[in-house]
Amino acid sequence: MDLPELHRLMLVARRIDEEAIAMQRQGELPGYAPMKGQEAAQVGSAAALDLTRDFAFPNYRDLGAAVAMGVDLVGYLSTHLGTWHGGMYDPQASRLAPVNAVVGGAVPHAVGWAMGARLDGTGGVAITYFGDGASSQGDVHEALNFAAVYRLPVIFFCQNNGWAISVPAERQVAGGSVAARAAGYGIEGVRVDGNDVLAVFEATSEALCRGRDGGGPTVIEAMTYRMGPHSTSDDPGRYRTLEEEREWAERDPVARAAANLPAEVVAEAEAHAAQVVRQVREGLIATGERPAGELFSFVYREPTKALLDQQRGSHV
Amino acid sequence: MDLPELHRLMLVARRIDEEAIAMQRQGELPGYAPMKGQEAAQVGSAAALDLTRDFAFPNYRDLGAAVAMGVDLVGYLSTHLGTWHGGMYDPQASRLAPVNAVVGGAVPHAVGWAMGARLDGTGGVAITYFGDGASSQGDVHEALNFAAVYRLPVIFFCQNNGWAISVPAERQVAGGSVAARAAGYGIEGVRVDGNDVLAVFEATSEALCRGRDGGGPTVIEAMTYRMGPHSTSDDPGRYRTLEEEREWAERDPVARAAANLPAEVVAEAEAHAAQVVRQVREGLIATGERPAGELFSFVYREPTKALLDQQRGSHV
Amino acid sequence: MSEFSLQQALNLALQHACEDDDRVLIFGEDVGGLGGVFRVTDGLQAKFGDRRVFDTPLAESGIMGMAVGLAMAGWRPVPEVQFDGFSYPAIDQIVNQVARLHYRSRGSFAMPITLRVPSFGGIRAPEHHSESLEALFAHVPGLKVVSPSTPGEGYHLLRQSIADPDPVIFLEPKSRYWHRESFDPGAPVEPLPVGTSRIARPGKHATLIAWGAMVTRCLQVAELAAEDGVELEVVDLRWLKPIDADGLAASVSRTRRAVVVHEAPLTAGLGAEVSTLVTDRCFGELRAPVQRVTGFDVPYPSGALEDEYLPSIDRVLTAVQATLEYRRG
Amino acid sequence: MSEFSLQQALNLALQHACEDDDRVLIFGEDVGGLGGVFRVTDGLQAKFGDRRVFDTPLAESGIMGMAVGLAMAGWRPVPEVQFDGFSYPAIDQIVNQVARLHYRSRGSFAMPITLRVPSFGGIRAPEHHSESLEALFAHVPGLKVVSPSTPGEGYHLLRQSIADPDPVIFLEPKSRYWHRESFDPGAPVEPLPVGTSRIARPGKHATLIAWGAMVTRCLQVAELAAEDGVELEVVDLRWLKPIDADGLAASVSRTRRAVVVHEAPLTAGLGAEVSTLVTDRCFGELRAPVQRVTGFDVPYPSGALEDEYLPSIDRVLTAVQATLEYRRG
Ligand SMILES: Cc1ncc(C[n+]2csc(CCOP(=O)(O)OP(=O)(O)O)c2C)c(N)n1
Ligand SMILES: Cc1ncc(C[n+]2csc(CCOP(=O)(O)OP(=O)(O)O)c2C)c(N)n1
Ligand SMILES: [Mg+2]
Ligand SMILES: [Mg+2]
Repeated sequence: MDLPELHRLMLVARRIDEEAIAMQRQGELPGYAPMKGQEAAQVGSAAALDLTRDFAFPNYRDLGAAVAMGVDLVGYLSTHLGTWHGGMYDPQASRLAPVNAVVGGAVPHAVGWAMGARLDGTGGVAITYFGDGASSQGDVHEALNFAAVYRLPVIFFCQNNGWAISVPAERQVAGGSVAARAAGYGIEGVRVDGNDVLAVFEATSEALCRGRDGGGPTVIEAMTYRMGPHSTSDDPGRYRTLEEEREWAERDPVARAAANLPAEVVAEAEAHAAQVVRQVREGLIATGERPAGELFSFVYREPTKALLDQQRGSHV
Repeated sequence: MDLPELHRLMLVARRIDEEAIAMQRQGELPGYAPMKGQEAAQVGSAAALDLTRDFAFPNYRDLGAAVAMGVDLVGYLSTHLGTWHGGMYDPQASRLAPVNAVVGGAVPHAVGWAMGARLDGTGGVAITYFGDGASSQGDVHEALNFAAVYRLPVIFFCQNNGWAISVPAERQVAGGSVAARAAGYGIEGVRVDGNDVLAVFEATSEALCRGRDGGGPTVIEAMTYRMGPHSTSDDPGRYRTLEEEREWAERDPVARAAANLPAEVVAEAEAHAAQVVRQVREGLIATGERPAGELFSFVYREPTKALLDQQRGSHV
Repeated sequence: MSEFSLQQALNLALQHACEDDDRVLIFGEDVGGLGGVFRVTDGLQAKFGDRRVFDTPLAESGIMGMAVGLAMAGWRPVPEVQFDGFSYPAIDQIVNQVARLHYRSRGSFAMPITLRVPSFGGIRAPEHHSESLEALFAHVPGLKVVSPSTPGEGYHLLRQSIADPDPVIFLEPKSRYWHRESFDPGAPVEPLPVGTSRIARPGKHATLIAWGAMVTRCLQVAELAAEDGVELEVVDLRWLKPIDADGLAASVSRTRRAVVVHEAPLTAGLGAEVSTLVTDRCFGELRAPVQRVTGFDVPYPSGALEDEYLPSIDRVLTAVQATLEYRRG
Repeated sequence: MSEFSLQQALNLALQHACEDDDRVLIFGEDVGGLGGVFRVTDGLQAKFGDRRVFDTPLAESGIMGMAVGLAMAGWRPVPEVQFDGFSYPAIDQIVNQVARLHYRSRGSFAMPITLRVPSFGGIRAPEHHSESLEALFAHVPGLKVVSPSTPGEGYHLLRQSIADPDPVIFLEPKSRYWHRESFDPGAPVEPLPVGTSRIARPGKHATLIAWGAMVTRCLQVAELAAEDGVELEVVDLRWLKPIDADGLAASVSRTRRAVVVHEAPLTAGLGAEVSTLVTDRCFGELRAPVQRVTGFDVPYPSGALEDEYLPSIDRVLTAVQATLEYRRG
């Protein structure tokens, strides 16, 4: 994929992100976790995937990956609308697992999925998205070790965006680098400028090749910045300086890509993004009430009698 | 501490270990986890501690540390006798936490204790014992990261004895070295010949100094071998070769120390060990029934009314 | 007397606990400079310094494991887990270590840890931010479990929990954080033993038993029922372990009917324990089986379905009616 | 018909499951070459290769997390946690992921995971090797929970669990591993739906309800009581979620008295749920409150105190007597 295409995807992500914040302010979304600033990391990595065989495991701030993977964005954002926790998109068809809100919790799933893919001989690679904060979780260590012991095709894609809510990465990640942890497991670890979409695309493509060729897992640490608040109920003014925010604003990944493109390409991308935003906004607003009884769906493959009793109200 | 002293301690550990196995075979101990082969690692490290201010967190195979720390051995072994899970020794006076059977579970305790010691300004250092298998646990990672972020005086003492029950270290520890993981946290990590008691003593003494001087945590990986079965109900013939066992028998840490000592020193140490064994055996055999109602002691600082009711049998 | 929200009352309790006992330490994710995502620890780091009030890395098991070690070194840890659903990564340390170290060490190490957990639902939150873990915690020997329903209760129960020599799981009803009430934190408190319940509203026709935010729900129901001449007694259980079996029995012996209300799913929820205790002690007096109005046996749903999940006024009223009209089959 | 121990029956069930469905994968600590510390997976790696039967690193959360991913990729994982007490490190993955992925994904991903857990006490084991976690698991929406009491039951319930499209927690009563029984694994099984109980011994004076090793304990008690002319019905609950409320009610409607027996601590144990279900459905017929005979609210003790902790024949008999002699107060 080339820069115009990547920029176009990033711009869609940026504009939808802004729209989601606006909708939250207008009371149309209960809450939202903005990803502004992380477009290059998310789009650059997800765009490198082969959607016929790879699979991605997101957390709660990966709109850019959803955009790059062509996921139904109304379905994706419906997790923030309060419609359904995992989102309403089709995760199997999209190759994007349901939104996962346990920090680090989905990382070992990628390892299991990768083992399954290898057993099936599909050549598929799993990519798991997590943050600098998530790197502290035991699950991430266990997943790294499992993947390395079995040499599985997994990309551990860490978006080091400088902060885990109010805790800066330097008080979170001892040693200072998530990529540097890879050596301790005997696997590849690379740090990449997470605001350089081509560099991210490149690093991910390499890691995908390594995975497909039986070369085992890769840790990619994309150095980036969460330009907005942690969520729409967060106040970054409590823990970081405007200088820092301004500094990173100068490294805005979308502007940086745009600077290398002809003005008409950028203008066309803006027009496209505006149109996508309109559709998504309309789709979100059109999302209706949930059908009665949906609460009881999907708990089991077939509902148990006890659950049907509860639904029928024989237990009030 | 010099070699004769260290050897003397190792020999006590060796002979008690053998006696515990014998007692298990005779039906006098329900079960036991032999540490034969790990005497140098355990004695060498524990003997370096300053018992006026340091504190050790063992697992279930650390008899050698108990011996070196002068812990009441009948009390220590009573965990295997089925008397009380944590053992009957006084952990505060002994500076040895109760026996802990959750693999990796006590490792973060050392981190908390070290923070407490630093807040109190005692200069005390915590040492936590764990195995190659334990290094896979999320808790060990979280503990390493916490200790490194806060630069706490902790020694992560890993006895890499080659096996976690039936799983060899090379299929457990991706990358092959627990010590090498330290770099990823920006802390010191050293590998030491775990069957060389002086080398272990030296490495531990250095790590203690580092901890006391505010230099932060150290990972020590003592390369050693579990010469016996995982426990008295294990059968190593199912998973490892006699050749391997023979190879390591030649590196027996107790014999190795003895080879560097005059025969009469060794003979005196044997006589001393035999006497300790006799006392411990007698003490174990004399350990009586538990008093009725002890089951209900120590659940809370003061028993709750509900618990007293249960004890009185108003709930059968 | 001044007005406090629950969030402010808890903040004050933490402040006073830190002032009264310099072994008290407060830590967790974002509890330092940020003051916690619910601002319950707001201003405490500024007051007591970053040695006593500090942020941890993002790892709940590590937080609880560190609390154990600090307690072993003689400190009095008051850790926070940011949301109920993120207690699960810490369960091993809580069950296998926190709850047992006093026992394992034959009383050598006290574990005066108070784990604060913003709990329960009702705020249209993302997944894992609305869970009720009281049944799990109450089942674990060695733990005590408590949940306040008002700012005044919150203040005193938190002080009492921190002063307690045993580990206490302190479940804060997050949907009540912003509700205000007048109370005097300086007023001498009746020295209530751990494990007492509280009659939040007296009545004689049936007893509603609840905790946390469901106490408010039951008070609303009682208000409505009173319009029809039905006088419901509302018992705020408060201590979920140990449970005030005597207090419950005293109330139900008078009213002869009981409904227990909680947010957690029905099956193996704490309502079953409450129901069994009440039935055991009031078997001859009970005029109807104890009714349970609870969350359903489904994962806590997304905002759009939250009101359908939580015990509603209607569902509680229906259960009250069922117990009042019950005729032995 | 041949004789099998429970351990052998389970081993055979795993073997047949692997033969019948080549998506079945078996993994955990030491389950490969060693065949598991209880030899339940003995010989399976040799038969099915180390791609389908394999050892994992020592990390329970990683094991369950991997199981989730394998299920998402269309496999049918049968992981083992080596001992009950080491399920705790995996609880987050079990509760927040295994139990919810089907729900979260609106049915897109099935989670046909069977987690085998050698469970309960009675073998003089070290700490954490004798725990009863059924109440915790039964409380979690999305999980099914089962525990067999005999080799034949073990075989069929394990086959049924592995075939089930939902996650099943399979609690193996480790004190029964070596007890033998004749059954024919090839015999066609009544296709019993998930969630049915079994009358292990018919009787008319009272119903004893138990699962796992406590079924044997109850049968011993019934044997003794019969000598005194008291005919006790013993119900093997088997499925701990969903619970066979109808089956329990049918039995207790006949006997009018019930005692529930389990190893787990009393408070908030599954006995409370059983008691509440029975009371709710048989309120008019019950002649006495449901009695609970359980472990005490103390950490599972060391060998020397184990017999005092576990429900003994005497304690169960005392409860039977209490229920038979009960007079409404
Ligand atoms: C296990 C767990 N603990 C706590 C939380 C609450 N929480 C949500 S996001 C977050 C910070 C995550 O930081 P990071 O991993 O760096 O990702 P980022 O938010 O920066 O994208 C926290 C503490 C959670 N969701 N899961
Ligand atoms: C959390 C946990 N999981 C599983 C076990 C069962 N178990 C006891 S010892 C052991 C192997 C430990 O290996 P290692 O850490 O290398 O220590 P070693 O036994 O070799 O001293 C296992 C799996 C346990 N005790 N705790
Ligand atoms: Mg971050
Ligand atoms: Mg080992």
